[in-house]
Amino acid sequence: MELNNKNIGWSVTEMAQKVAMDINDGAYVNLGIGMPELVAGFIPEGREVIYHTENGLLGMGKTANIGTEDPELVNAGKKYVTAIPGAAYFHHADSFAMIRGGHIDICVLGAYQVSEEGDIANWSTGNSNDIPAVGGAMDLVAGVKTIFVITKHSTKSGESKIVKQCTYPLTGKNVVSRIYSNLAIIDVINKELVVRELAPEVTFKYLQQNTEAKLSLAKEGS
Amino acid sequence: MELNNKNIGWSVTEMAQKVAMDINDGAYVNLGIGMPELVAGFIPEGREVIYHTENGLLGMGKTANIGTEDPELVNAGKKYVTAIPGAAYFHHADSFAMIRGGHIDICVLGAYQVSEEGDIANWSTGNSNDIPAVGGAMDLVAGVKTIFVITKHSTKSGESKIVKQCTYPLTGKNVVSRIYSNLAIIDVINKELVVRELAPEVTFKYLQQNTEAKLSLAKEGS
Amino acid sequence: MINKIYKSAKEAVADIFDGATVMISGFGEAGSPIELIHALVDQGAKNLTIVSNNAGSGHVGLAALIENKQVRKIFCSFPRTAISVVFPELYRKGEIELELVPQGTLAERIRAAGAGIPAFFTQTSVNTPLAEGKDKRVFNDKTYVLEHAIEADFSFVKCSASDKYGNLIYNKTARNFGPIMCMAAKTTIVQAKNILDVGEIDPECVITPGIFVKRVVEITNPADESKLVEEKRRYPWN
Amino acid sequence: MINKIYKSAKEAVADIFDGATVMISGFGEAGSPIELIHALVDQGAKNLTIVSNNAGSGHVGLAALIENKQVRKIFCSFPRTAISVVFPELYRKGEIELELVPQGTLAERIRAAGAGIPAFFTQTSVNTPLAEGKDKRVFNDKTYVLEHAIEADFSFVKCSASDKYGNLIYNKTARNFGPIMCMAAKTTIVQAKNILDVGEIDPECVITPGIFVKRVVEITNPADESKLVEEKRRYPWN
Repeated sequence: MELNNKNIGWSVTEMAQKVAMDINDGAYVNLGIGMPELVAGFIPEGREVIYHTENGLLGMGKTANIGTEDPELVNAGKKYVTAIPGAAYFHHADSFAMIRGGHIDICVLGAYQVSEEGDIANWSTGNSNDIPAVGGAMDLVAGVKTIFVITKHSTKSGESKIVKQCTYPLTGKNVVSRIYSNLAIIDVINKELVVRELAPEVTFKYLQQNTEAKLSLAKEGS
Repeated sequence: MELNNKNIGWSVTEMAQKVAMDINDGAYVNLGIGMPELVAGFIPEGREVIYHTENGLLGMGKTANIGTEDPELVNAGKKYVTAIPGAAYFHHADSFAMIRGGHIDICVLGAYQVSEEGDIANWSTGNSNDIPAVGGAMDLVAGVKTIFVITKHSTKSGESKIVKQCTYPLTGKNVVSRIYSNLAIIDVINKELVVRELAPEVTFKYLQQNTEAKLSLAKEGS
Repeated sequence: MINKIYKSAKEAVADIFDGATVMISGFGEAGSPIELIHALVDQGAKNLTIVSNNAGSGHVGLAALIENKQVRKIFCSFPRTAISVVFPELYRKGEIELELVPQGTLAERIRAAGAGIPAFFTQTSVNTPLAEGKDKRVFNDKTYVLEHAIEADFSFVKCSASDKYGNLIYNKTARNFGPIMCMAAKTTIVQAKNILDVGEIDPECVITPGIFVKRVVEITNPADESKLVEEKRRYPWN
Repeated sequence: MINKIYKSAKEAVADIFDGATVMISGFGEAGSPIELIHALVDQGAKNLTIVSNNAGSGHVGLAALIENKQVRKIFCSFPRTAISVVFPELYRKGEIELELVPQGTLAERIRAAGAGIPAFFTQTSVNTPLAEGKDKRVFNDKTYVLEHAIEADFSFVKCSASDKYGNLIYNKTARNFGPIMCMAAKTTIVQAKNILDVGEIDPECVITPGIFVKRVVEITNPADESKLVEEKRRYPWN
């Protein structure tokens, strides 16, 4: 499989913008640690989105300014954050009732791998020397209504992260709705990967060459 | 079975006093509707007891004075009550977590029947014309650490309420610790009924004659 | 932008469909959303399944809904009260179905639905007629019965105040089934005595976070059910 | 008369026995009862089973307890953090056992213990290695896994204020596992930044009702874990 041409495709910022465009007004959203956190910066004006952080806050605001950090007000990544007016605090069982009970509309997550059928692996590389750690990842993919994955299309060593079958241990099966990579936006529809949008200068052929899983192009107007 | 001699035995007030004597300082207590409610009036001085009412209040106070009733502050019997300083309100799932999770120390209940093995029937007469209603009775007997029953020894028509086997539908099996009747205080110990205290002028023989279940006398000093 | 405030109870209940499951908060009259129930009487949806701790008093509120023949089945822990006349009559005639559920099991089954738990084990009701026919399992030498989540299409909940996000606070023991019923329905409809500005409710004291609430109606002076019952009022108003 | 206030952390943890299961609140340092943990290091109970979302940072708090070889096993959702060095080292050597539990399942298993529910079904972890060997059951065409309650002998919880009844309030996201861990242990030991007079906490805003709390210690100025880690401090103090 050839390496990505690093000069084409979307930047991480553009990827986050693409995700943000697909978050509807009034949505309750949980953003995973890392790249997903960028999404909050790009919600189009006129839309109000409420952020849930699984450690017990609905109505998470921006990152805390330097000098105003409160070690007892953090997000799931343990970063110092703020709370918006109209926020609510709650304990972990209530917080995961929101997740498991299907009350969160959208969760944006990173991934090691996503499969053709919408399986996701994002908690363990299966490397026996790594300390196992799962956090809330399995709860989120099992419970949240819509799972968006934001990820580089390939690993640093050039391997496709969008695969026929995940080789890493699964976080969840048939759970991903849409993948935002630097090369394309891809929907998982009936266990098939349908390309919804190609990044500038990325052809479908190029995308397929750089993707282990089988892709198809969305039909016009679909 | 002969009718009780109505002139001997404890009054309802004395029965409530007997129960109150056995409630330890610091206990969390749930009192059933009716006769059990009287118990709160007789807690010996120097003891502090916290009352739980399953409709969402820990730290229930006395009945509300006339003119100060709040229709949104009621007990499980839907009577207007008050809350003590240091009270807490909570929802029904949390309230029954206290019950089911074994956090309430003592529950005092009325009963239609109690069996030799500590089974209790107090929710249904089994009469097919009655509207079935169970409320929190089954949760209480299943979850509270110690179940005290306060009841007249016999029904109005003279039938023993302390029976070999309950004929009414059960509320719970092997759950009653102690029975306070107008004639005696009876412990349920290893599925046997052991008389702990006889009311004045009540002999063991008289008690047994008026009791369907088999009784034994507590050994001296036990 | 988010604004869950509806202008009227009528508007808030307009889309309740025949055959819907509707949870109704309250323990007796405390926390009973009587204006929402009356709006549902006016709206007329039939064949409803109701989940409520009691079965209504007199001829108003839930009793009026039942009397108006809109209720096919009720999940209830205590349908028998001194002033409950409507339910007993229909029940004896076989015109309304009852699933009697111990109060704590009822609460937990509602919470389970809201928390994405399809079923759980409890000791409550084991060895009683209410456990007959249900799956049992032994854990640590004790027998438990499997109880299933009760989901709803709509919940009617009464609270003391809400903001436009649907963050709720309650008043005293009127809280009872409100918070868990908010969690368990696809569409939760709330009647609040007061609508507060965003930020007026302390985030530490929010009882129901807005995520569980879809619609809020301000009912500043809700009817006093026990007074209506005492006055022998009927809904629709006689 | 009821008074749950203990004079010192030392006194409050004195009876923790070898082999006990101890829950420790906190999400990272937020809500971590560091003074109680250090008192347990001093006390020296061995062979403990710990239930905690994380596995400690640097060489203080939970990491110090682990480093002191007092912990046999840990239930944890996320033991891997950048500044976690003690747990990884012992884990790789096989000197500490880990039961990895998804965070929401961990929370619900703790709540279940407190609520008298021995087991419940959840979709979380189905089709993953963490569901292997566990009972499964299908409800409405979806597969769920059976998860069991996690009970504890003791819980250590940090909160912002308590009264002598043990009614607790928390601060922001330091609430996290505190309320459910209070429910799940036979003996819950709390460190509160402030002891308030009875009646000072609004009954509508109590987060943990006192029934779930046995002992409270006032720790007015709890240590700042992240600062200690940054300063490379060790407990017992180096």
